[in-house]
Amino acid sequence: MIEQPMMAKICDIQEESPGVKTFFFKLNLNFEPGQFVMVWIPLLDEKPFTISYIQKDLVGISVLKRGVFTNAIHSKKIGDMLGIRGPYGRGFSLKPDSNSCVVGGGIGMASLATLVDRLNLVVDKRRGHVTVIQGARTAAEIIYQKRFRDMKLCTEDGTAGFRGTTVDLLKDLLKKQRFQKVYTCGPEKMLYKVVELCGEHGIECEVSLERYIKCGFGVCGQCDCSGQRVCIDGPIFNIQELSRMEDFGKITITKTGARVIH
Amino acid sequence: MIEQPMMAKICDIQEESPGVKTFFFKLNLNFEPGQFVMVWIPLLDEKPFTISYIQKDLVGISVLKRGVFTNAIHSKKIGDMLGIRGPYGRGFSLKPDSNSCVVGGGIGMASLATLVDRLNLVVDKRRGHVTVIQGARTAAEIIYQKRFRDMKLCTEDGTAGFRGTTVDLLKDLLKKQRFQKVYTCGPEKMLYKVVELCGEHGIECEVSLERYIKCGFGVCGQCDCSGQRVCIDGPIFNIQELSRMEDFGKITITKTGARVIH
Amino acid sequence: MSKINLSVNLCGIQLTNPTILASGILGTTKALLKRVAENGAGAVTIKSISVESREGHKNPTVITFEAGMLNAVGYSNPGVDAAAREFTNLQDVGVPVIASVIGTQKEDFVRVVDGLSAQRFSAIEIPLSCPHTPGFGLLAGQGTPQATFDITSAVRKVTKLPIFVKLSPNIPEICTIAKAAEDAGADAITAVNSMGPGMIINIESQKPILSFKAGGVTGDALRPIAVRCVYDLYKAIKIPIIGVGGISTGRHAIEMIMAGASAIGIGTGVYSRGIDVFRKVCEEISLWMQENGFDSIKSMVGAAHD
Amino acid sequence: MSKINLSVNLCGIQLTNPTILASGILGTTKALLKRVAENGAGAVTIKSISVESREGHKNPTVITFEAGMLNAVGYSNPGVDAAAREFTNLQDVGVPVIASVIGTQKEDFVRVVDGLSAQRFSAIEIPLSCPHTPGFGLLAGQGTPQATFDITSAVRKVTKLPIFVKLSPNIPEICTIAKAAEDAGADAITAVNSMGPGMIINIESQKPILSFKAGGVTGDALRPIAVRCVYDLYKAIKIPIIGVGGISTGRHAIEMIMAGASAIGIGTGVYSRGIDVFRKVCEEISLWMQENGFDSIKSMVGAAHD
Ligand SMILES: Cc1cc2nc3c(=O)[nH]c(=O)nc-3n(C[C@H](O)[C@H](O)[C@H](O)COP(=O)(O)OP(=O)(O)OC[C@H]3O[C@@H](n4cnc5c(N)ncnc54)[C@H](O)[C@@H]3O)c2cc1C
Ligand SMILES: Cc1cc2nc3c(=O)[nH]c(=O)nc-3n(C[C@H](O)[C@H](O)[C@H](O)COP(=O)(O)OP(=O)(O)OC[C@H]3O[C@@H](n4cnc5c(N)ncnc54)[C@H](O)[C@@H]3O)c2cc1C
Ligand SMILES: Cc1cc2nc3c(=O)[nH]c(=O)nc-3n(C[C@H](O)[C@H](O)[C@H](O)COP(=O)(O)O)c2cc1C
Ligand SMILES: Cc1cc2nc3c(=O)[nH]c(=O)nc-3n(C[C@H](O)[C@H](O)[C@H](O)COP(=O)(O)O)c2cc1C
Ligand code: FES
Ligand code: FES
Repeated sequence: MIEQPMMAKICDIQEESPGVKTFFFKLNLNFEPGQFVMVWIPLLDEKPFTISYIQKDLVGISVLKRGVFTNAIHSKKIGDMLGIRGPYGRGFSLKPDSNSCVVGGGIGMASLATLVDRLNLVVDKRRGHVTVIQGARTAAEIIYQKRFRDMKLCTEDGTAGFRGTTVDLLKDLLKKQRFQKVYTCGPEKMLYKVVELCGEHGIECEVSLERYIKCGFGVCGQCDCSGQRVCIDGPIFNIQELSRMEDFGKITITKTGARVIH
Repeated sequence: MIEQPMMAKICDIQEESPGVKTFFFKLNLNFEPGQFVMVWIPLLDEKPFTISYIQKDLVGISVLKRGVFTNAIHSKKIGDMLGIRGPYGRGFSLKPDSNSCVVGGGIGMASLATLVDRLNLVVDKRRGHVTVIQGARTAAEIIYQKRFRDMKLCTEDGTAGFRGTTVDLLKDLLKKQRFQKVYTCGPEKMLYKVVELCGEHGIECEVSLERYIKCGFGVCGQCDCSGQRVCIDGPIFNIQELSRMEDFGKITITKTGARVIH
Repeated sequence: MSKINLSVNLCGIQLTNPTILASGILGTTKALLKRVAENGAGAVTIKSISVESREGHKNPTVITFEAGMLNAVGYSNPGVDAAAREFTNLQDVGVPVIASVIGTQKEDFVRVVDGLSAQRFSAIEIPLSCPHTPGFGLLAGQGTPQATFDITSAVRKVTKLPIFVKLSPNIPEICTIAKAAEDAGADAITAVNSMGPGMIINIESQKPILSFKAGGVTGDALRPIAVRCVYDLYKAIKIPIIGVGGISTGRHAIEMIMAGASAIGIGTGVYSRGIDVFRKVCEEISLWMQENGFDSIKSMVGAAHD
Repeated sequence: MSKINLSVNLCGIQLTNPTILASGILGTTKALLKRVAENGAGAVTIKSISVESREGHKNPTVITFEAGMLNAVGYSNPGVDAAAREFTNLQDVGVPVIASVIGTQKEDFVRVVDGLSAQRFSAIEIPLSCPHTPGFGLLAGQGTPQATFDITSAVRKVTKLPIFVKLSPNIPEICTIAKAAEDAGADAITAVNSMGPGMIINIESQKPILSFKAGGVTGDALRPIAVRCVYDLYKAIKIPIIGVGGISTGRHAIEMIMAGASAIGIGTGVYSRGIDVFRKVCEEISLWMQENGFDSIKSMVGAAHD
């Protein structure tokens, strides 16, 4: 494989929330839920994003407006081009014969969206069920409102669904039902708590981590988390792996390579 | 494919005549009769030779002692190594359902040896027959004495077989029998006459040409014969192709690129 | 084939397409030049010619590796007199023929240009950049701005044909040298010659494979370096650039053109894609231009610059 | 694995095998160094450290092409103070750790060496040869004999550790520069850094892909050039050479060793064969040595020379 971006034309744009837009491309990507692609704007920068939609030859990325780069993406129109390379990394490993819970916080939900689609496709209805928890600060930030069958919402301000965090909601659910597996993506503090909770309950858990990505294919060492390269050894790690990764939930590494507290 | 010599150990040496030795190697070559390999002696030179024996994983090259390089090969002992790259070129196209005549002059016989082996294997005995003509200056120069079923000899001095040239002998044979195809290799003057004769008789003919070989894979242009690269377009050419090659039988190109009369 | 117009005007020479056979590949005889023209080349370059005939290095002279080719042919050629006899009636070739002229000193270049002047060459290319032939190119110090200026000036005095000065990718100051050539009256820069030299050792025999031990690296390995040279040259000089190095597909050719090349040379591509690489590359360029809305080669030249 | 002894003594540093992680690949954290050591490397080099922290170039910083890799990372690093905190208790890594030290002037090199002096590094490598970072290496004129002598001498005064001077394959006078380093007290030469720079243009967007536009070429494309550099250096200098450039198999490693390298560095091979490239290369070296009757790495060093 040659690790170079291919230019893809934006063929549709969908607003998911005031801060999040999904950009669609006609592209054939051999993408597994949990993987990511590098999105390039020539002369500007290149950053990692998940594929959040796969429909036949149509793929979409859902982008939260945050800084220079995501603002630049948001300013793109239908017909504009973006460079895409990948997919990269190790995806989720599905456990289709059981109840699972997918827990997304904020834009982390984008990384879980194709996983939910896939699970709903492969889970044997008699043996398992997929529950989705989406957490946001406030109702306006909820995305994919009508996309999934069983999605429970929670907001910090209570403007939609459960008032509280995804972790609170998951704790609540666990009182009533049992999950064999939890998949989660979101702020690392949240991930840490979800993992803790799953550990206490003896539930399998897979987490999608974020670190600063440069190469995306395992050579630059920029995305290190305790000796694991998030870009190629991850971004999906399971609970056993995370237990050996001291930095998880605590330390991240910046663009310069400096360690900073999470 | 990577065009680099692989070192092969000489596992046997066989004397074919006072001037010709065959060197055997354990090598797996995907070799077609008519093709050639480049033989390398490190720090000395690299020159083209035909594979003259193929027996399971054993291949042999028969080398006539002529100049610096072939003398150096002749001084090699069992256990010594030679570099081999190839095979190169386009081989003979077999016509197995008919009578054919294989005409070899001098060491040209080496280029035809695996062809005769192959023809004897594939020719339907009820429909065709393989006649071999080997010409040499004198009896001592005859090689592969006992190798082929029906081999007719001719020598310039009459010390073995017919007295005269291969062309004379072929002419003679043609009075008595019909060949559908003639394959030939030897001095170019002889090849030219064989082609002429075949033309007159309307016989298909394939010829193995020699030109100075450098790369062996079609880039250096050293082996040109009227716009055909002997190394890759040949070394086997048929009578139609030869009719469009003005240099055939007349002009050859030296190591420097100069045209000289054949 | 589509109806895209691939024609190029290079220093007044009209080419039907931008692909040129690079010097040293197949350019030994007029018959081979003709064959290459029939396979789609827009122009062809002969193998470099010196005053006297040269046997070149012993074999192996050309080998390949995972990323390209390694060669040290050593400028084998029959000398100017024989070359003048070989390359007569060049109109038979069907496309413009470029003479490649080498020498150990500037007087040699002049003598070869003189000796070939009766033949219908369309341009004179002077490679000052071979990395593996003692007495010539880099090994003779021809890759300095001063030597480049001197040799180019000397050739300029004896010919009215366009002069292409061919440079090495090795030299960090490639733009300075190109400017020296431009100042001396060169009409175009050919960028680049083979890189290095490099060496490949056969480990079983513990010996370098090439008889000259080291040789120039060409093909895929060279392409990014060649593209960067052309990109830098495009900013530094005003005369056109012939981009050479690792081109074997239409995409490669377009990349080189966007870097700043007005035409492109192909050498190693003859190995990797066959003698009809010229036709293939042209078809690929046409198709891409059609799909991407370009209608002339000229409109793509230098497009990668801000 | 066979019982062939792959150990190497490099300037007094004992390595269990000759493979070394090259600088700039995975050497950002101690945890990654340890992981590489567990994957079979005989020694590891950290990513180059400067006085102040650096963000480096924007993305894309690393891409690949048919023949290797192109990178312009731009020396991102957290600066010497953070590095000194990161690389404590280096004995945990399990193999010798080489510090890579950069600077825009010789005083910077000294400050970084000083700043790291409390940590248990086994050697100091100074790359004077990066082709794509303004202020450093070739772009700061550090690739001249004089600059090499000056910087090496300055570092020599402040450390007793072995000093490895890392050179560029671009510079025709590589041997002169290596001699300058040797004269200034260098203990080994690391040959080579990435080559070029090269450039790759995306033709649909008509733009160079790397944010810095040009970047260093590494991997297969570089190997023959690196082998030739090492071959030439082996004749020119007396101190040992660490051969780096395009090594991803045991055969490549042996080729480099026969050219004259006492140990070999691996960078791009981590991409092409995975993080366990070190173990794979060692196994391949062992097997080949066994089949070909060699019993020590030392006996192969320089074997390709007459
Ligand atoms: C594997 C992975 C998948 C991701 N998927 C998505 C997604 O589907 N949708 C989405 O909106 N965002 C996603 N992100 C986050 C996204 O990459 C950042 O939001 C984006 O890079 C911000 O760039 P900016 O210039 O707009 O903001 P900046 O102001 O530059 O950065 C804001 C924050 O984004 C992060 N960031 C910036 N650059 C990078 C980088 N090169 N690598 C990793 N993180 C970076 C940092 O945490 C930084 O603090 C993903 C990140 C990773 C690692
Ligand atoms: C396709 C092909 C297959 C051949 N097969 C055989 C074979 O099976 N057995 C055999 O004994 N010989 C074969 N030859 C000829 C063999 O290559 C020469 O005999 C050998 O190169 C002579 O080298 P030398 O140094 O001993 O003699 P030199 O004195 O150097 O040359 C003697 C003659 O050999 C020819 N020759 C030399 N070098 C080359 C070269 N690089 N390429 C082509 N011809 C050359 C020239 O005609 C020269 O005049 C073949 C040649 C070709 C082109
Ligand atoms: C076998 C071979 C022979 C060459 N001989 C010459 C030569 O005689 N004169 C010259 O100017 N360049 C010579 N070159 C260099 C090519 O013209 C060209 O500049 C180089 O190969 C880069 O292009 P490529 O990557 O398309 O091969 C030679 C290259 C090869 C591979
Ligand atoms: C992504 C990348 C980053 C690099 N960063 C550095 C660096 O910081 N310091 C340095 O001395 N060399 C650096 N190099 C050069 C390598 O250490 C090595 O010399 C070069 O890659 C050639 O080896 P290879 O072909 O095995 O990759 C880098 C190379 C790559 C590919
Ligand atoms: S981003 Fe380069 S190693 Fe992960
Ligand atoms: S020997 Fe080079 S083209 Fe035939």
